[in-house]
Amino acid sequence: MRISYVLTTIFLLCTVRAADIVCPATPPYPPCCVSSEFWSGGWIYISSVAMITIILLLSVVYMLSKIFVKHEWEIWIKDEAYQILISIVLIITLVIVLSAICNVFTTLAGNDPFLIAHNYLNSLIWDKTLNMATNTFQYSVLCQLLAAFRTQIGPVALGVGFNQNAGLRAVAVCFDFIYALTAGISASLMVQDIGLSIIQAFAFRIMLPIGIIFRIFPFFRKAGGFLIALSLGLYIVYPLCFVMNKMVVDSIVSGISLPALETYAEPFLLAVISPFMPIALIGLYTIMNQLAFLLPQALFLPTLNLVITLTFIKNAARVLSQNFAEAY
Amino acid sequence: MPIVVSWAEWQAITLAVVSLMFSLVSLAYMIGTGFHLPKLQGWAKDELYQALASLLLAVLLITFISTIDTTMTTIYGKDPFDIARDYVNTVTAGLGTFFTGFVAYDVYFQLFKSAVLKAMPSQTGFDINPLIGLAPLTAMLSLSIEATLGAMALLFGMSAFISFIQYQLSIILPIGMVLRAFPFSRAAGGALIAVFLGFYVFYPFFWVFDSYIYSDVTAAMYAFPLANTATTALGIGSECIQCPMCCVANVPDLSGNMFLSIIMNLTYPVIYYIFILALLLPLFNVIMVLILINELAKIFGSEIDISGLSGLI
Amino acid sequence: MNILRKALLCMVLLALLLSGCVVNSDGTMAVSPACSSGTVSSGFQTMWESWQGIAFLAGSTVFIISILAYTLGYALMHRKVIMWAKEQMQEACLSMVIVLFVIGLVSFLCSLDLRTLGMEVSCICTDPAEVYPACTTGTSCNFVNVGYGMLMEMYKNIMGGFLTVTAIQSLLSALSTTTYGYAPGGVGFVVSPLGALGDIATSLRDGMIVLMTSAILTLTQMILLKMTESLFVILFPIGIILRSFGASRGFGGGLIAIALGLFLFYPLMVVLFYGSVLGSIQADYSSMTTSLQGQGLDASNSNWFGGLLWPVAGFIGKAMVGAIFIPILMFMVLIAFIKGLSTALGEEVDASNLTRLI
Amino acid sequence: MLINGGFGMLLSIALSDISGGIFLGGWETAALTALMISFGIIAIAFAIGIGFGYRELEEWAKNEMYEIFISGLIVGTLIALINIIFGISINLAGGNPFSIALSKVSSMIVETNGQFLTLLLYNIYIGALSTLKFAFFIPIPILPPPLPTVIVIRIGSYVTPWAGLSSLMMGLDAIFNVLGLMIAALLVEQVLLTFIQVAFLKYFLPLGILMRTFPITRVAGGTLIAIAIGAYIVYPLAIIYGWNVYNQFKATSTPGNPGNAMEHMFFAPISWNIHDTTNVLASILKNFIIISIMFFLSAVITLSSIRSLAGALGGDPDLFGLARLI
Amino acid sequence: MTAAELFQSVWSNWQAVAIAAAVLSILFTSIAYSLATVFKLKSLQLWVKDELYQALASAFIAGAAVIIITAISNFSCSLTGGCAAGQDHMDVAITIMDTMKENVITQVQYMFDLSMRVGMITEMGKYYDFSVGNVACLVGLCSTATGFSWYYWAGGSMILDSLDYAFGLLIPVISSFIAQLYVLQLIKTALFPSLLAMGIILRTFFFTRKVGGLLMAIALALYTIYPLMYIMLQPYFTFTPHDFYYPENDVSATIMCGGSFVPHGDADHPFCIGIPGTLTYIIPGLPTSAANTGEATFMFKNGCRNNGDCLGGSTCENINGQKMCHGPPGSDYGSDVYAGMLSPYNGVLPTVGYLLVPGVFLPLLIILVTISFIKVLSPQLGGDIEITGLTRFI
Repeated sequence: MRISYVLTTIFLLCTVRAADIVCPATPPYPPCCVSSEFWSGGWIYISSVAMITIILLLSVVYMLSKIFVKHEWEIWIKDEAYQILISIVLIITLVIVLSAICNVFTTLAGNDPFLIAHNYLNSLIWDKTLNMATNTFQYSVLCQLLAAFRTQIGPVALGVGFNQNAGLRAVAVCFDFIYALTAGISASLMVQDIGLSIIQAFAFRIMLPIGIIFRIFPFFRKAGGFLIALSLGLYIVYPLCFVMNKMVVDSIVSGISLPALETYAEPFLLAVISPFMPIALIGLYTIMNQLAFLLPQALFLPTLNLVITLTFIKNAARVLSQNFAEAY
Repeated sequence: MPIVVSWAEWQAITLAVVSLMFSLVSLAYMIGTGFHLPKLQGWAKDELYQALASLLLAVLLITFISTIDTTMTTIYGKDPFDIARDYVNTVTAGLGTFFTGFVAYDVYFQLFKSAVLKAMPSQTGFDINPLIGLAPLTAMLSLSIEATLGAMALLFGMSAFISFIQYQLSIILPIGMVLRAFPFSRAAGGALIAVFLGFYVFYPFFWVFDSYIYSDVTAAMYAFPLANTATTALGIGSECIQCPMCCVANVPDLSGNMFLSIIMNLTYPVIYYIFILALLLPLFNVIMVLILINELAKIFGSEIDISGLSGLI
Repeated sequence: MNILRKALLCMVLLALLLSGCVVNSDGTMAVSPACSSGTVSSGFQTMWESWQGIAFLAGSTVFIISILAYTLGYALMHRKVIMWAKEQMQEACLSMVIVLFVIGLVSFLCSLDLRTLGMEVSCICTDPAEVYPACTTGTSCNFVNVGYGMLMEMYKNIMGGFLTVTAIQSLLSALSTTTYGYAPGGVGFVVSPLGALGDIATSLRDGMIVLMTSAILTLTQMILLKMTESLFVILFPIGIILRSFGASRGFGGGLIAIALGLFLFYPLMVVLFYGSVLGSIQADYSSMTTSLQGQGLDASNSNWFGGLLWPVAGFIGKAMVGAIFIPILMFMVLIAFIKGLSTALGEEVDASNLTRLI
Repeated sequence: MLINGGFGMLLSIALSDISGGIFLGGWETAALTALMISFGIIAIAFAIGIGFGYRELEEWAKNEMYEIFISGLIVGTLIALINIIFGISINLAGGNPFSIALSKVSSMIVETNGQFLTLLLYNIYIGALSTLKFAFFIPIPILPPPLPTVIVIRIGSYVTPWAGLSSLMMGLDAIFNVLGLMIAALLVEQVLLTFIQVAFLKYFLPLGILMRTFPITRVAGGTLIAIAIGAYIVYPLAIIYGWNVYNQFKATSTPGNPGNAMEHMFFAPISWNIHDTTNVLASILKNFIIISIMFFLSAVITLSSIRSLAGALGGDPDLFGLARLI
Repeated sequence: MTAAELFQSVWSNWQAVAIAAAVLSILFTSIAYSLATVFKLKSLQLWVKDELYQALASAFIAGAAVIIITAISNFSCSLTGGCAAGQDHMDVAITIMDTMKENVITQVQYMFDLSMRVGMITEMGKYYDFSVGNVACLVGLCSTATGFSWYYWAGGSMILDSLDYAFGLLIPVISSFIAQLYVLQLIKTALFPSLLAMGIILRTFFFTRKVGGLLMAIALALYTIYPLMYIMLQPYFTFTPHDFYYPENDVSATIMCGGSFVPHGDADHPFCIGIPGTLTYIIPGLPTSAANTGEATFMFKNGCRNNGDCLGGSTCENINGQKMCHGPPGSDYGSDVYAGMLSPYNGVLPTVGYLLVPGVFLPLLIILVTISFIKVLSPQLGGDIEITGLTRFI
């Protein structure tokens, strides 16, 4: 009697949880919701049809094995039946555990991980990368302009003339180099941003149901397992990595302070050669510092995200596509 | 009093580390036999072999390196690192003289190119910039100045890398030994030891080999072409028989031939120094060392991820 | 039947704890780097207590389930289940043991003052605003800070070198544009005698770009060093918890390998590798500045090229090797270490694309 | 001894190219010492293997013995093989391929210099012309000379008739880059020829043989031997083949007028025929195509033969990614 | 002489060598086979069997080389829709490139004349000054002269700079057309025959088979794919040069320009300079317009002479003040519509832009296609697949 009591509580727990697993009919969808087609006749209908066809197939094969006394077919059927059972159990646990995990991480991250990731990336692209690029471009144009100023003493035919700030042209070349670098970085960040919104649109609403369907068919078991793992990895782990990036970056911003430019430059005789040089170099110094802050966030952390997600997908695919044959 | 560890004597540290690992493993083995834990005993026995292999490896490496050092010092009077550094410095000095040569020519050509002849008293007459057409020549000279300075910077970097290997890279041998002792970091340990052996022993060896090629080949380089262009510039060379005016170039213009031969006298040895000595031979050294590291890594039991490095090239 | 009830109780407890774990008011988990001012940072301490609870809980639940499975298997004489259960139990014990030692390990690493090991190193001040060696509140010299200090020294030298090269280059290009007119009465020449200096200035310009890139890369590594501490604080606990559950053991092992590799091995290599290069770059920088002050910028004395350009080329070459070539070597060895560690801890970290990336 | 005797038989290759390498105290002694040392190691290993009954060590020693035998065989046949092939290449090229290749490349350099000089003189001419500026005026003395002049008004004008030539000079700069590239490529070929002739058989080949005897450096040694022999034999022949195509198809035939732009050196009115430049361009480009195609083809042929040789000698056929590099 | 005949002449004296080499290698393999059977070396036997097939294949290729080549040339001729007598598809490609080169050079001549006119007028200046007293200001320093100088057309320097830039691109584009022409001629006369002959000979020896196969693949690819690509892309390798006119002719210019001191110095050509106009300008005095004052839009849009002058007999009308000339009814834009320039904007800069496509982009495309064909063909002929770094580009 107690067991039934325990089972009912668990079942209740599932149904309560189940309610907010499925996405509502119309967007905006709450985080981690499986597409509503799951219930409203879309996927359920197909998976049940798939189930019936497989059972039909198995029974036919069973009958044949009896007629032709093919013993190994019988074993195969027993195994397939077992696999279908496993698949169904797997799917149900998946749906339950999924929402629990999702809610936990949402509370952990404080908000929908996708939203945080988008805000983080957008702030990185628009506030940091692109306005730094425009600053760099303006500095470069200014330096080229100043480099062209020429002081002429006496008439050209009988005097001396020179461009005092000709050195600024080299500083302008440094600015152009940084401008090219920032353009590349903003491109890579934008690609990640778009990738995230694609994942949000497709991972749970399309990929996961298809994976579940494939998991049921005997031949597509491995592919099904992989698809489920892929959708899990992309939908849950990948945005969380961005949340992690944001936390890491927020934690270190305060810890790093760099001395002003003057401390390095005992030979600050630059002012002697051209009055505009110190201004340009201070501008270059600040932009170099901003770029140094940007490079890890645009190159190192995205690679780390990729490595973590791929490791999860590889591991989950291996676990999900096991057929637990040896367990019985 | 803080224990002062001078990281330079890497040999002593390696032996200390390896013996420490050895004692640890034998301790584990004793516990295994003492408390009749067959699993621990089996594992310890296997680790014992690995520790033995590491000890043997360390001893072998140290003797191999010291023999190489002694043979080299007996034959050449300096250890390979000093020979390598001297050779790199002589090549850089050679490039320095070419640099000053180019700058000297550049001074004259820039002067001629920029000269504007004004013959316009009270706004009558003419202005002309007679030799502005020399612009392509000064552009080529500026390019060669950049190339020479770049090659010098590269060679300075190489000599810095050589002294980095001599004084600092030796630290990764003890670390490699330590990592090699633990089962899970054996891959990384074996890789580190292969990298150490490759760069500490073979890399300077190839540089010494280059220094011996240098003296022979430079003599041959200077023998052949210079005699040719020098004489032809003065109209004595073999090509000048049919057309005395056009020995350096088949265009009858004496001044043009004269200054072209001067330029060729300088560019020929510079191309030899930059292409062969500053690019080809260092690349040859690095490639050979990487092939050897790949082989050594297989021998030390851990497939080092050199594929990454080859991707780098 | 009490086992079942206990299992249910644990499940509910777990759900509660997981949802209510340490989050501050607006829900974001406050992350603070592992070490601060020479010892374990208090933020990490508190956070680790709560994560420790969860890790123990996860370990005990796995332990209970595997005991259950063991008895079941024993009852049904099913050898495979017994084997599976025994293995899960071992893993649970191992992760619990690791959990116990984490605080000890982190505090040891944070407080290990490298100067005691006889390495003359440059550390950083405890108060981040000040710049070493002018520290008022004292210095902290654990291996992360020492790595950071050394990179800071190198960054200063490269920036100093960059400014000197810019000074020389701007003087040369200014001189190269001077035109001198001698055409009295409209007849004569207008000449720019120092045109050749312009070509030298262009070659110095390439040196400037190399130095600027080296400075940026050095600064990036300083930031990476700081990041590894915070990454360790996030990845390591999650890794341990995931490692105790059978299904996600591989993934957990991978996360632990990445966390340890980044927090432990990377700063160690920075200290070892950069300890060496720093010395030679500092020597070169000082020789360049002395030669600059020594003969000044007057192009009159004879070995002007040798005296000035030689150390400049040397400095650029060494900065290039120190700031660009050696980091590549370091990341190569770091990846080999992480891959080796992760295979041992259970899951092959898919770092293959990392190696392809480099 | 066998090795030294074998070398005596090498008549076709100039002796100076073969012996006299002073690296490690002469390479013949180095090769012998290397063989001795490796024999010693194998003997010890073999003894340990039998003594301790250590099966794999015995197996390894036997295998190494076989490898040493192979190395000795390779060295022996190699010398004979080089001699035969070098003999064929001599009568193919009609003389020592290296000296012929060097003289051909320097003749190519002379012709390219000729084109460079012509274009430079043409460039100087139109450069000077484009900056030529005239000025003149008409004085209007107020009250003309017989009368007292109070003020003199001058009205004048400046004219630079050929300023438009500056665009042509911009175009020619690109052509000078092409010429610079041609001369650099030919100089690199000449430098490589001398380098291979002097260093490859005297230094690289012995180093390769030396490294091939030790087990750990066997693959590297095999690659080195393949590079040394492949380059020494194939590279000069490829250069000579290139020269033949160049000679048959080149633009400059008689010295002095390579489609000489200087034919129109006269004070032309402002009308200027573009064909002066395009003719010079045509002759330069004709040579540029042949020289660059032949430069690329000789690299491909040499590398391809080195790769097949490296495969045969147990070296690393893709030259550790180097093949992919070029 | 078509390329096939050229190869035939080269091959006539090399065929004997190739046949001898093939026979030699067959002999060599048979000896090795007997050795293999005696010593029962399985691996050697396999290797020998393979070598035997290769040797036989080489002998067949050596024998039938000429026949195969003529078959290929006939087939490719049919692809080009028939070649003239004594010509093959290579000559068709060469004529295409030759006409393209000539047309582009005439177009550049038009642009160069324009640049000369613009240069001359932009640098023209006048000065007016006066000095008090009977100072002999005719020669020598007129220190007391005060006055002003005036460059009436200095604004033209903007156009001169953009023309300089255009020429910085045009001369390399001309070189690219000349280079492509020579590459085709070089393949026909020198590369194809010698490479193919050398390839076949080298293929017979087993240790140079790789190199031989590679050379044969290169020769065949250069002989077939490379020219056929030019023939296929012919519409893009055609160009009709056009001169530059003002949108509408300038009445004042007809007086000033009258006849051409500088080529095309006619009334409706931009910056026209006729003999009378130049004289009135050069002679010191009041600045008179030596050039017409029409809109200087020729850098972007090219006008037409009067009606019927736009190539193809078009009609010109004013669209919001701009004289636009259209081709015959049905084609909505100007008459010189050909493969690329489907727009009225055929001034100086658009023409340069258009020429860059056949000058730079298409040759790269053709080279890439040829390299990938070599990569596919080379292994079939026993050649070296990994053509060093080449394969990395694809």
